[in-house]
Order: sequence, then structure tokens, then C-alpha cells
Amino acid sequence: MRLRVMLFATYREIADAKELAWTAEPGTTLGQFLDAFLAAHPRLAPHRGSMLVAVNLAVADPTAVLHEGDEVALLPPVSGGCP
Amino acid sequence: MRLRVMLFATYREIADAKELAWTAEPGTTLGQFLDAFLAAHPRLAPHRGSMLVAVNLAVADPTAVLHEGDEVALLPPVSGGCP
Amino acid sequence: MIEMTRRRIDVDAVLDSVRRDEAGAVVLFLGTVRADADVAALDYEVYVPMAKKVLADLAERAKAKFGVLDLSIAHRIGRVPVGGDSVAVACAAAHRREAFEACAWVMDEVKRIVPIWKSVPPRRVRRSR
Amino acid sequence: MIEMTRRRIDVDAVLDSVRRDEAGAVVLFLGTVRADADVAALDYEVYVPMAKKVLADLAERAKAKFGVLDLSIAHRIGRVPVGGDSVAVACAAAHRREAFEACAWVMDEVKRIVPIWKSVPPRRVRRSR
Repeated sequence: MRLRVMLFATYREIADAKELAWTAEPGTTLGQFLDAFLAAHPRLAPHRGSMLVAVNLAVADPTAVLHEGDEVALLPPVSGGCP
Repeated sequence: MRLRVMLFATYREIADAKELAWTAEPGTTLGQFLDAFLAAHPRLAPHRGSMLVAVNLAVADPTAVLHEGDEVALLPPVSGGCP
Repeated sequence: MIEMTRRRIDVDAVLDSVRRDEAGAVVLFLGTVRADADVAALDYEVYVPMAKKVLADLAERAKAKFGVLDLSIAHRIGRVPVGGDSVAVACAAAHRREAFEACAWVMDEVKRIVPIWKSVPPRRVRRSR
Repeated sequence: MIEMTRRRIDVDAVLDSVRRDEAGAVVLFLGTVRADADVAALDYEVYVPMAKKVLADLAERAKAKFGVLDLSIAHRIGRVPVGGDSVAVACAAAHRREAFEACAWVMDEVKRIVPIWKSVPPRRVRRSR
């Protein structure tokens, strides 16, 4: 199945891409996807501890099962609003 | 000496006047003035306990000595701002 | 900026009066006339020269107490219809916490010590013919 | 009203979006770009569809939690110069206490859970000659 991987802020700069396509076996969990994706992008791996991950605009757990066409977003710690 | 006595809100309605002239002996204190003024306006007397009194725009104590031309304001409990 | 006005409060002017490049936060409070039962408007009576003096002093005390950059207060005089702004307090600070605290404290003080009195205007009696 | 915008935040429109006749208090918070050392502007990057969803949910939770009448949030996307508004939160309530509390709580949450990232834009290198 195909997934869209969205990258923001420092992760976007590290990967030098806003969006990447990714292919995974049906039934893959979010945790399994992350293992594979971070192995392919080792410079992002050190950020896993502070990384928030959203699937289709909602924060999701590593146990969540992914589906064809899912939008997976890797979110650095947020810093909106006032300074 | 002559004093200007300013009345607001419910006190203005009770006395039916926004401003009254008053004459007192030099050396009169604010407390002495109030005794005489409220004796002359007995319908205001019951409000003395909750009345704030200002002399020349500043809240003053009963011991304050009044002077020629002083503006004495009798202030009901305030209620500005939002509802 | 301390203003007592018979006209509509110019909220943008109140905000602009406190804006500073060193500010990271601006908090504005608007007191508005609420549609309570039988209320179509409120009348505000003000002892203007004393109110201006007390509000100017209040703004200075708030700046010192909370370390805010600037603080403005505008209050209406006279009749304000339901939905209208009776009072505006704007406060600018480096950080949001002190801006919120100063603004809330000033409103508490406005209701406590500023010589302003509100009343519900009497309804006009309609005569039938 | 939940708005993510590349243009200047229209503060009057944000305020008007929460005004109600049943309100006695409106609180507005503006986050402004502060002139810190070497900062002339800030860049805001936003995951727009998720930010809209999280902000809409936040506004509903604030209404339920504090019993406020309405709450609007607007946030800038892109470059905001020093002095510019990066975020506006407006809240209307029957009484001032809940309006202040809801507005402050929403700002804490905006900084905690909304997918927005700010950065200092890199300075252009000036070449001599």
C-alpha cells in the first residue's frame, strides 16, 4: 500500500523534502512504518523521542494500523503563537 | 469659607442637585462638614456608612481640614466597567 | 492613554496605543452591555476629573506591579446600548502571563475604586391615546 | 471562527466574530513578534489542515470547559515582521473571569499541541561590492 509522508520544520530541512511517498505491506502498524522509515532516513532517527506522529490529521499511537493512502505526518515539537 | 459639594448617582437623585454651594467656618474638618451637611440633607444621612468622600479629586479622611474653594464630592459605592 | 468618552470606544486606537516592538503579548478586555432582562441600554455617570486621575494612577500602579510595558483604559460616559463597549483595557507586555494578570487586576480595580456609576435607564411610559 | 492566514490578522473581524448580546465581557489576546536580539521577523510554518482541526477542537473544548459563549482563533502563516500579530484569540462570556481564563488556557494549548513551528528567517548575506 502507498502512504504519503509529510515532514515539517527541522525534519523537512533534515530530509530536504516536504512530502515523500512510501510503500509498505498491508497491515503495517505506525510503529513498524517508523522503524523502516527512520532506518531509510537515519538523520531523522535521533529525533524519534520528541517526534509526534499524526495519521490523517490526528495524533496516533505506534499500534495504529495504516491503510492505503494514509497521510502520515512527522511533527517536531510545536512552537506556535507568541514568542 | 465657601465649598463646592458634588453629588453623584443616587445621592444626586436624593438631593435633586449635582452641585451645591456650602459655607463653613475656616478650619472645619471634613468630618465636621459632613455632620452639618447631612443634618441639612437628612435623606442622605442613612448613606453615610457606605459613602466615600473625596476632596479635590482624592479620597480624604474625616480629619482632613478643608480650605476655601475646596471641591468636596460625595460618592456612592462605584459600579463602573462591565455588568 | 486614559480616555473618558461619550462616543463609541475606538478599540483599534486603544490597542495601537499600547503596541510596542518589545511586546510579545497584548491583552485587551472589553466590558460590554449585556442583554439582561429588561435591559436595552445602561447609563454611565462619571465624576470625570477624578475618574481620569484615579485611572491614570491605576495604570501606573499596574505597570509597576506587573512589569508591563504599557496599559491604556477607555471608559464610556452616558448611554450605551446592549452589545456596546462600556470599558476597554489594553495591556502590552514582553510575555503573556503578566499581560493577562495586569489586565484582569485593572478591571477589578476599575469596578472597586473608580467614580463611575451605572444605572438602567427608565423605560419611557407609552400612553395609549 | 478558526482562521489560518497569510495576510495581516483582521483584529476587528476576530472580535466581531465572538460578540454576542448575552456577553458582558470580551477578552482578546494578541501574540506579537517581539524585537529580540537579531530578530526582524519570524517565519511560521503550519500543517494547515491539522492545525485547523486541532484549533476547532480546542475552541469547542474551551467553550465546554469554561462555559464561554464563543471563541475565535486566527494564526498567521509565513513571515511576520516585528510588531506584527502572529496569533489572535478572542473569547466572549457572560462574566469576565471565565473570558480571561478561557483565553489564557487556549493560548497555553496553542503553544502545546497545534502543529505550528516558528523560526528566525536567515539573514541575507550582504556582499561587499
